[in-house]
Amino acid sequence: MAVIAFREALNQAMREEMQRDETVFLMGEEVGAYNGAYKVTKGLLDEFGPKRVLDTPITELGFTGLGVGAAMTGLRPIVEMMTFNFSLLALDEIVNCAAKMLYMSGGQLGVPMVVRGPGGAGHQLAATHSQALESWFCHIPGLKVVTPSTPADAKGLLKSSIRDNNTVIFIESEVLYGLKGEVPEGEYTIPLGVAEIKRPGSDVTLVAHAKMVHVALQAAEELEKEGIDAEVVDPRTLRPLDTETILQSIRKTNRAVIVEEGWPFCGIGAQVVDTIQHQAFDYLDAPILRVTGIDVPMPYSKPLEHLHAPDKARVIDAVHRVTYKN
Amino acid sequence: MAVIAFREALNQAMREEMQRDETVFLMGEEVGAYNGAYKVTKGLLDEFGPKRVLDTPITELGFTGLGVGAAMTGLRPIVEMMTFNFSLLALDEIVNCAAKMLYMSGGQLGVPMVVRGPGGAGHQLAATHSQALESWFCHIPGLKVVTPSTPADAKGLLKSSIRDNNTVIFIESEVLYGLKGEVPEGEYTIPLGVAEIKRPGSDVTLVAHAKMVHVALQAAEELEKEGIDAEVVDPRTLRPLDTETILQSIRKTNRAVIVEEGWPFCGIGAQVVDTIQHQAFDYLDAPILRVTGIDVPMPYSKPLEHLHAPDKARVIDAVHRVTYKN
Amino acid sequence: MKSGNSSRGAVHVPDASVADAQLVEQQERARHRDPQFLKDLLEKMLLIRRFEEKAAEMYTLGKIGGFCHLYIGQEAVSVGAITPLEPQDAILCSYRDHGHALARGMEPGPIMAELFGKKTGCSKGKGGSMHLFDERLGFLGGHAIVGGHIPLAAGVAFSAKYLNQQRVTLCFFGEAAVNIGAFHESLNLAQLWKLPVVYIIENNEFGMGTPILKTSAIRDLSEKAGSYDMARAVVDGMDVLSVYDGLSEAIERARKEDLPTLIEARTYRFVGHSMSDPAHGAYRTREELNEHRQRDPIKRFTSTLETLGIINQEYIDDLDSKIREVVDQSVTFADESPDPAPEDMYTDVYLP
Amino acid sequence: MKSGNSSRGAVHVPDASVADAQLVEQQERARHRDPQFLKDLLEKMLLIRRFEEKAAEMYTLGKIGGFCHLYIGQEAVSVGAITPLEPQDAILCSYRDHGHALARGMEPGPIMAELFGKKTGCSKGKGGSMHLFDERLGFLGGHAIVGGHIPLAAGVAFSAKYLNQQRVTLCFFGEAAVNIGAFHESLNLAQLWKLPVVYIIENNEFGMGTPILKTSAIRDLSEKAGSYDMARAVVDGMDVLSVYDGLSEAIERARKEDLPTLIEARTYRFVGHSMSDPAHGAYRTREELNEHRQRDPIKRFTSTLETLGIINQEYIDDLDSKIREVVDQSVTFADESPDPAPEDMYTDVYLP
Ligand SMILES: Cc1ncc(C[n+]2csc(CCOP(=O)(O)OP(=O)(O)O)c2C)c(N)n1
Ligand SMILES: Cc1ncc(C[n+]2csc(CCOP(=O)(O)OP(=O)(O)O)c2C)c(N)n1
Ligand SMILES: [Mg+2]
Ligand SMILES: [Mg+2]
Repeated sequence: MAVIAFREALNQAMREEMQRDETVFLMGEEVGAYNGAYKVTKGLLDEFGPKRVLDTPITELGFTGLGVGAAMTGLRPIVEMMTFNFSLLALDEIVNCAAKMLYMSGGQLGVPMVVRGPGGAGHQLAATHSQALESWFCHIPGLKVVTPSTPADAKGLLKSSIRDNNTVIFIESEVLYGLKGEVPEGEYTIPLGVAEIKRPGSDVTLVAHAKMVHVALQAAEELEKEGIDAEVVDPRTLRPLDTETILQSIRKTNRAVIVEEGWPFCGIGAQVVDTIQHQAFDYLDAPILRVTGIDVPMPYSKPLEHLHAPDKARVIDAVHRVTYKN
Repeated sequence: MAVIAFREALNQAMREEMQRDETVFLMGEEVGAYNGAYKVTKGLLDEFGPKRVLDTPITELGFTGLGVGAAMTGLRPIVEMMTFNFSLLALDEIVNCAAKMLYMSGGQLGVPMVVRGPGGAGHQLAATHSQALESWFCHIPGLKVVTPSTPADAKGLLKSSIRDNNTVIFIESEVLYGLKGEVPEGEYTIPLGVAEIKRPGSDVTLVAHAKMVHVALQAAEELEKEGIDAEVVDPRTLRPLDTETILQSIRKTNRAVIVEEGWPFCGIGAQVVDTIQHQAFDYLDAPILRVTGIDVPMPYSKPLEHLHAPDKARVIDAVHRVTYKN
Repeated sequence: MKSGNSSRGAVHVPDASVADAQLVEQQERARHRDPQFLKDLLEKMLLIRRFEEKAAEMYTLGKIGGFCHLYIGQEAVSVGAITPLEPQDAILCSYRDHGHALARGMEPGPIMAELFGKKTGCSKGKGGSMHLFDERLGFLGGHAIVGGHIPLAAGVAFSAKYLNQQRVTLCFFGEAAVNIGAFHESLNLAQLWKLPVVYIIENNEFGMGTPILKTSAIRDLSEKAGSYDMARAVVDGMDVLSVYDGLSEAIERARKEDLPTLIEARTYRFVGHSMSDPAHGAYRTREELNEHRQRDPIKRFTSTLETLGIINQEYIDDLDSKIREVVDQSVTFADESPDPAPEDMYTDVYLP
Repeated sequence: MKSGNSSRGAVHVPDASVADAQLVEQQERARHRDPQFLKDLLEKMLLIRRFEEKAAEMYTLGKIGGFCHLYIGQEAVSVGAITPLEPQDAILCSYRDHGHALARGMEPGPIMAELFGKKTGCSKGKGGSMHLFDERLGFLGGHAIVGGHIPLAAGVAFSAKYLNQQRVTLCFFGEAAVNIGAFHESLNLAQLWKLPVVYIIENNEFGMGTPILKTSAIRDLSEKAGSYDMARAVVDGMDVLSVYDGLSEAIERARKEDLPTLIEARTYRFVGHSMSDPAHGAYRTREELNEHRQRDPIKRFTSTLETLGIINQEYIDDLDSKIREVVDQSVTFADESPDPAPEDMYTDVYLP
């Protein structure tokens, strides 16, 4: 298997799907001549030309809506949000048009579109540029939400998302773009809605997505030294959520800690907790704990930014509490 | 106490606060000459004139942002969303500006603004016009979220919201506008963040807000006949949430059903469940169940629309399950 | 009405002389055209009028729910604009969409059934009055969020160009929608990327209860095309032939040159904003309304065709009863159709 | 540069003769003005230049994080625009805000401290480079979402009128921001409601790596004011006096008549979009950049003042070392300042 960066895996996925299917095209700010603000779309303009790789004006609402219209009529747009923070301007087109068109038209008009780009905090980008908005998109029927944590997942899931006949919100972690990992050679896809056990364990279940998977894995390593064997479940797709894989893990470990980068109140972790306590109530030996971003806007200051995000120590502390080790 | 309609209670609250404070002004689509799409702002233009009651063009993003700027510089805007569905267009101004300005400015610039209007389903308004979006707003630090269920609460809470120094998202249920109820004579306010027990009970706790409070109360009446004594807790404010009142109830009843009109996945109910299982785990005799809107866009068809919303029967069924009565 | 200069200032109310002039103008336009073509235009407009009158009736009977926005008074716009289209062309419009659907040739039955929320409706009873769809006819909605479909139309035009389909897209919206950001972003994109789309502002002078003077800093809306270097035109929305001619030009520009056009159609709504809004009172007087009724696009076109000897009273009566018959049948069809089944709630959320 | 006609077509690259002409033009403008006034303009521009050079240095040393957008090349715009303001006036701008903050008279120390994320920063270290604030000076940010502050500025102007404060609001944004919906919605509102706000497009020809030709269907951006019947002007953003004169007029219109203006300032960015973007390579050549450097607003103004005998080399050297001193002190201040305490994370989320 080749070892490539997360960024490159995404690039390969788009390249392969654009080669495979003429109707796939890419648009967004700086995706073409500039090769992408984060270089994820590098070389695509050169290979596919300006007809299929379009630099847009700064009009998130407009070009996302344009993507919806194109998707209603035979194309498969990949719409890049330079960062998902800017998708706040496009939500009407995503929520009222993309997610509902099939339903409102009585099944006549689907919207096979991928909206992708980086989400979450980067390096001191401050309040407006550090938001993890996946929990919002998860709330909306008609959307699918994908949040990969490794280069291999990124490639396989993005290819599936592009082929999916529905609107897929594909959120990448800016800080993972440089992450290297093994990626299978050649053509492959990973089905949406299927979680992966990133680390098997028997004492406690850690549910984490995107960059938090790595925080959970670090914590699991530490915990191993104290003899606590943590299982790390990465849903990979948040909507539809692979509840069965999560529940199986709980039935085995009887304890869970949910880790997410975003704000706690009404975050995806609360939904995971609800699902678990509802469907595995009798298996729980302790309350499910959540480790989340702090419930305040993201500060610019580097030390404060670091305190804002969940880290190994906070995960370990939560595990100690659910295992009554403190 | 006078018996007045929900609509009239809101109107009184705005009228009294505008009389009390020169810096309060109202803007939105049709709020002036037309007296409001739902007549909530009736007579305010006549009493306060065009300087303080402004009909806006259809520019949710623009006039909400204008409200934020005004609130940063000495005014207290009441911004009416003709329906909260249209607030999807204004979210960047609400989430990136209103909710974060105080933080980003290091405490220099607060945004004392109320964004209010009807939310939730009406009478066959279909997918784009029937959304209950409170769970989204609840996710955002910097915002407060209020969802009154009675005329008295509507008046007291709106007055407090207008006086609050932060941005308050005040969501009214369109179908409650005609609801009549007793409202205290004269000047009074209800503090934000304080729940109310709408019906005391000992066997099971029903947590419901806005119009769902009435569904819960109907269910409680039915249940009484079978000897099940349900307590109905109305948080009234969803953010900040009065967790203590909810927990006290759980410690007493050991069972809970959370009712909400919105979609289930990542809904406010999931957060309430998380809070309860985390802080009252040992008091729970059964998994907490949720009764929510169906996880699909709202259909136009009347029979389907009725099936979509939580009703008495579904609440009763859930209570039977948490009390093991079936 | 054609030049915008005179149009700044107070809301335009035509006096009788103007009305006469418009009549003459229309006769000039009608002369030397195929009589059958002219009769078809009249028939389509009348069908819309009668359908909407029936819809109003059904709404008051409680058979139609939700918001129901009627098109009475504006028939000449959709008929004049949509008639020049080819079968492969596409249409998007606002919630005030019954007229456009009928003008495109959608059957009255499935439309009425949709208003009734029935399973046989053109959107299976899931969309309702504001969300009519017929993909086979390129009728891509019926959109209820003001301005929300303006970017979609650019996207539909983008597909057409990308897939080389010679397909033109028409996008209709009201004059109050031009103030919203989506309009600005979309028109810039349409011109920048040379998309075959025609944007039609149906200026009926009010957005709900608000007159255009209170919502737009300029009165001559087609001037906004200047911000995008886009071709523009103003047509008399009460004259089906003025609309037809203006659109034919714009449609050709789109089809031949892949260039967009912004068209303002000056029209007027003879009914309330929706069924829950009275025709006059809050924001316009009965007198104002009645003066505008003199411009009734159907009355005017009827008398033009009579004057030209193309039709006579007998023809009109036959046509009208034939159309009433068709509309009644649509009600029967809707009445006799079943509601969606409970399980239909869960379909059409995701495609496999 | 003042008339927009010539400006459609290819990206404007000035040749030497043009540069000379501009020099002469500026000398004409400078003649008969108070020498001290002219010297102050120069000092402010030079302060911004040196501050930004130092910020670049500190960023590469890792003392500044996040996105850091420098203002080098555009100094004449903020200095020329902000100098005519009164103390009660307000300013909002984009993330490229260091120059505007300094032009408004904010202390370099607290600004540098903010870039360092220190507690003594003008936003307590919570805002960072993109979110500078000083409420006392009417400096209302520093906004990082493109176009997001355009409606805010209308609101600030609304307050001023509502509270009768004789306060004018300036709102700065880049040429790529004119395409976004917030621009369209806000300018219509500002004209419709007659708000005392001046909108200034800083046209530096690129939005990140994208030239204006690829993002706006028209090149002469001030033409967009036509859609709102708004007063407009084009100023030479490389000539501090051209900006000063254009703004003085617009500010007076706002203060005396409560009327908005849209101004396009033609300028150029001599550095990368942000510290993570090279000055040339991807989207412009070194040659193109160097040609534009001939228009350096500080070089030009310096030689104008020299030619007019208002300053000499010695004065320039003294001024420069004085300013470098001030900038160094700002670094010392920032360096020696404490980080915010952990508990500061939780403050300023809600007001009591
Ligand atoms: C974004 C948004 N804001 C508000 C509304 C409520 N609304 C529906 S129609 C309408 C008036 C639109 O007027 P116009 O665009 O002139 O079209 P007309 O109804 O006259 O055909 C308003 C405010 C909406 N549907 N969408
Ligand atoms: C809504 C939004 N979309 C995208 C971005 C990312 N972004 C930041 S600056 C910028 C370019 C803006 O160019 P311009 O308006 O010309 O201002 P300049 O940077 O040239 O001063 C972009 C695309 C953003 N901050 N906000
Ligand atoms: Mg209208
Ligand atoms: Mg620029």
